[in-house]
Amino acid sequence: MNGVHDMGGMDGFGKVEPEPNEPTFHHEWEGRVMAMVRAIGANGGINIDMQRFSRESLPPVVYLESSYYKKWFLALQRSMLERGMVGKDEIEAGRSLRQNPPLKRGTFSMSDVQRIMTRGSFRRDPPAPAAFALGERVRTKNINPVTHTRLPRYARGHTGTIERINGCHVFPDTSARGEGDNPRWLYTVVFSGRDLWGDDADPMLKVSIEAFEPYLEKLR
Amino acid sequence: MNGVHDMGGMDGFGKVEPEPNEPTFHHEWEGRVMAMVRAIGANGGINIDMQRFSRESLPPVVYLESSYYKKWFLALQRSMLERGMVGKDEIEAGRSLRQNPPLKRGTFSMSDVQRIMTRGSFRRDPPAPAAFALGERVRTKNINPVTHTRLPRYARGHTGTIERINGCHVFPDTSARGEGDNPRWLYTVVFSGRDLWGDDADPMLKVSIEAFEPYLEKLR
Amino acid sequence: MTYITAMSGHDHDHGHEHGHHHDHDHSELSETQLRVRALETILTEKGYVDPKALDAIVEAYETKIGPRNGAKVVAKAWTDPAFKKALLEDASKAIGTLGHVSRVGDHLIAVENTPKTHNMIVCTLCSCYPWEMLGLPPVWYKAAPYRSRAVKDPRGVLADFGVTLPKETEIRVWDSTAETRFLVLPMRPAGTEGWSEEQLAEIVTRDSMIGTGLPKVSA
Amino acid sequence: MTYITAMSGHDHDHGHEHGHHHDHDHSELSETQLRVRALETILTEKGYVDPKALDAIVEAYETKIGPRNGAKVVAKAWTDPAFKKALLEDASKAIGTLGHVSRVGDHLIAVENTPKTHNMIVCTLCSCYPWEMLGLPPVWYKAAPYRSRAVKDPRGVLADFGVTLPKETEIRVWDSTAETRFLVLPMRPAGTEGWSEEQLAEIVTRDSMIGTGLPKVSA
Repeated sequence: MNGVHDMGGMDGFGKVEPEPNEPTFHHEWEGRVMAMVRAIGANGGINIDMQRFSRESLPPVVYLESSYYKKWFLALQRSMLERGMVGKDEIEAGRSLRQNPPLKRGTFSMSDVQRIMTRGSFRRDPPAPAAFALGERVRTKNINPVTHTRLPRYARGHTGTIERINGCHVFPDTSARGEGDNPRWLYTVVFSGRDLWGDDADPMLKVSIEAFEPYLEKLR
Repeated sequence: MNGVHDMGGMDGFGKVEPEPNEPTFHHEWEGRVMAMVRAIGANGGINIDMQRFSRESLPPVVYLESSYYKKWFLALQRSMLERGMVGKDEIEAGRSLRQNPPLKRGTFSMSDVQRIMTRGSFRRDPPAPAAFALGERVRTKNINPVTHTRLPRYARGHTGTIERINGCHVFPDTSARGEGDNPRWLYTVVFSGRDLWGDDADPMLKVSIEAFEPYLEKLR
Repeated sequence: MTYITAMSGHDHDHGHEHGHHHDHDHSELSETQLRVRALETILTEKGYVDPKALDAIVEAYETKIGPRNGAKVVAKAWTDPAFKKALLEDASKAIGTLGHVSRVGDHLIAVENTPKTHNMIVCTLCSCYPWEMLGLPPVWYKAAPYRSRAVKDPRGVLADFGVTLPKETEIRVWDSTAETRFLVLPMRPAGTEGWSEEQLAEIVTRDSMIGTGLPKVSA
Repeated sequence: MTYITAMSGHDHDHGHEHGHHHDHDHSELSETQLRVRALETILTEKGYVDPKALDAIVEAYETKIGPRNGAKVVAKAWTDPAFKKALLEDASKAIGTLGHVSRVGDHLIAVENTPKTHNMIVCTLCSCYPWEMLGLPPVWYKAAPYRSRAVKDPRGVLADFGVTLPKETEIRVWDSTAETRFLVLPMRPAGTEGWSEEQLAEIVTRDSMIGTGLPKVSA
């Protein structure tokens, strides 16, 4: 979706302001939110693409003005409400009011912690050989789905070069819709700054994205 | 600038919600703001392009969550502060604390009202013949200035057709920077929906923008 | 940043941008009111503006300048083929010849709906709108949902207005990105044969001249 | 809309997105705290999560997983050419051979700074970041100013960090739009000849492995 989350190349957000000696969490609840998101993601069938789409789908002002873990919290709660994993009445009451089916992988407990400390692999067996070769010039498609995609707006309709072939991965666009892994080849595609931003761009700038094969087309 | 104001084609803002029997103003102050903006614009040397740029430059969250006339108010006040036409101390005190040079065209008074009820003309003598012809296929440039422009992001780098030639007009991009009229030819350029939004777009959609000549290039 | 100083912390008019107008937060609204009044006082004391002239501007838009202007032009075009031709050729000039409609500025363009093509007007970048013909734009025209969707999903927008057009109808969206202004000339509805210009003007709604509605003939 | 119901009216954490962390609105913060606690209670009562397992996750990120992991890898690469070669070929695999650094997931890619090229990592769409190497990302990495500007004006971003690079240096920005993760291998600073791996690891800052800083040798 063309949401405010897709902010590469936007102006007006001001300076980057690093915080000296930033703590891991600024509030105790941030850590709890992070842990709940990881736990439900790991055992509950709300995969990372669904969670990202849920955050992107927050109202634009909420997205822009909420702190990071606040967005995570709002999106987690919303995802669980949408899936019937918790009820509105329960949110209001602050406690469980009924039984629900267990998570797909059961209660997230101590024995699950070690597993999620290392990221899972998104690599899958290729359904077909890679369509593009190292060094090949390709064009990103101009797509504008209202659903989740990982092709940012600033990189659509531009010409770049295949710099790496990163194997065949779970395809986020369909995974976010609950349509399974649908593995697709993943490439690092590099663009010149001038191609992305026009003649006034820094001539020494190069930007790459990680592009799934369905985002690319042959140069005509 | 690539601000949140440039929202053509974005998702996530929800339904259009017309208000039955909408009043001209929802609060008395809205009318006062509208009138002050018109008056200062007409007599004060803050032209329409500067005012638009000032609104676009409001912080993104402020832009998105403020009501329309609230944005006008914030941008007017900011413009006048930046130009030294009012002082911070005066805003805080709620009254004038010093004399300022008069507006370029003097106090905006009753004799000025009739003049602004009809929009002024932005047409100017052409510095050169029009570079493009009716029916010609053209490409919009990929420009990304951090200053004011009227070429929306969704229409950059696309191929369209010159449908109308609307004369030679004040060029907003330079006018907003106080660089004078710098007249440029203005065209209506029409695009197919599929060119703008990809193969999934409504096949019966056509969208035009009003494009100044510097936004366009010959098809190569 | 100048802006920060000039603005207090949490002064948000939530909801307006979404077309709602509950005064759900009186303290914020009255704060804005106070700040606007303060600025007007300063501008007045500095001799920048005469508040009576501001009164006159407000009054003009509240009482004189509204969609009735556009409706008269549309009704005239429906009944006078020569005027319609002139209107589509140069709307500013053609309207200037009408005694009963106020003069309009330069650069007005009238676009005609036909059985094949439906026109819709938007300003994605701000709020450009033919003030002299339609008055001040409604909140929805200036708000994010309309501005963002009109150029990509105009049929979805029309659905929000309860309007459905045949799939075969071309939707032609005009994004007002410069000082040209657009007025939609809707199709004259069936069943209005023999009506007077005045009667016809009554059924020309504001939205039908933006392209988000159709003229309204009561059944 | 589910969202509206689940969220109260004006519950905003202003300022966080801008990198400030004044607790300027205690009532809002404590409201969020209460709501988070309520959700955790519900998830616990439903048997979805064991709070002790959540404690363990929080503790791991607060105490075990941080930029020291990445710094050890960088220091090793600076001192062991064979390891550096392996790291640049397949970072996940190479790091897996080190006993003193925790295992990393698949898809880690190390990119090498040289006198000609400076690498910088961003995730414009969300906050993708090599957690296992660097811990949880800092607020600025996840916030709009960095995400919006890194791909268009990386030199301006570097200036915000007080870093200036020669105009001739190519800036290579990697936007982490998939599950690949990137670690910048900074250049080993002059004056560190003969230093031990442990000494070198001390000067490898987090930001130098993101590309917004350089290793820090005290003068």
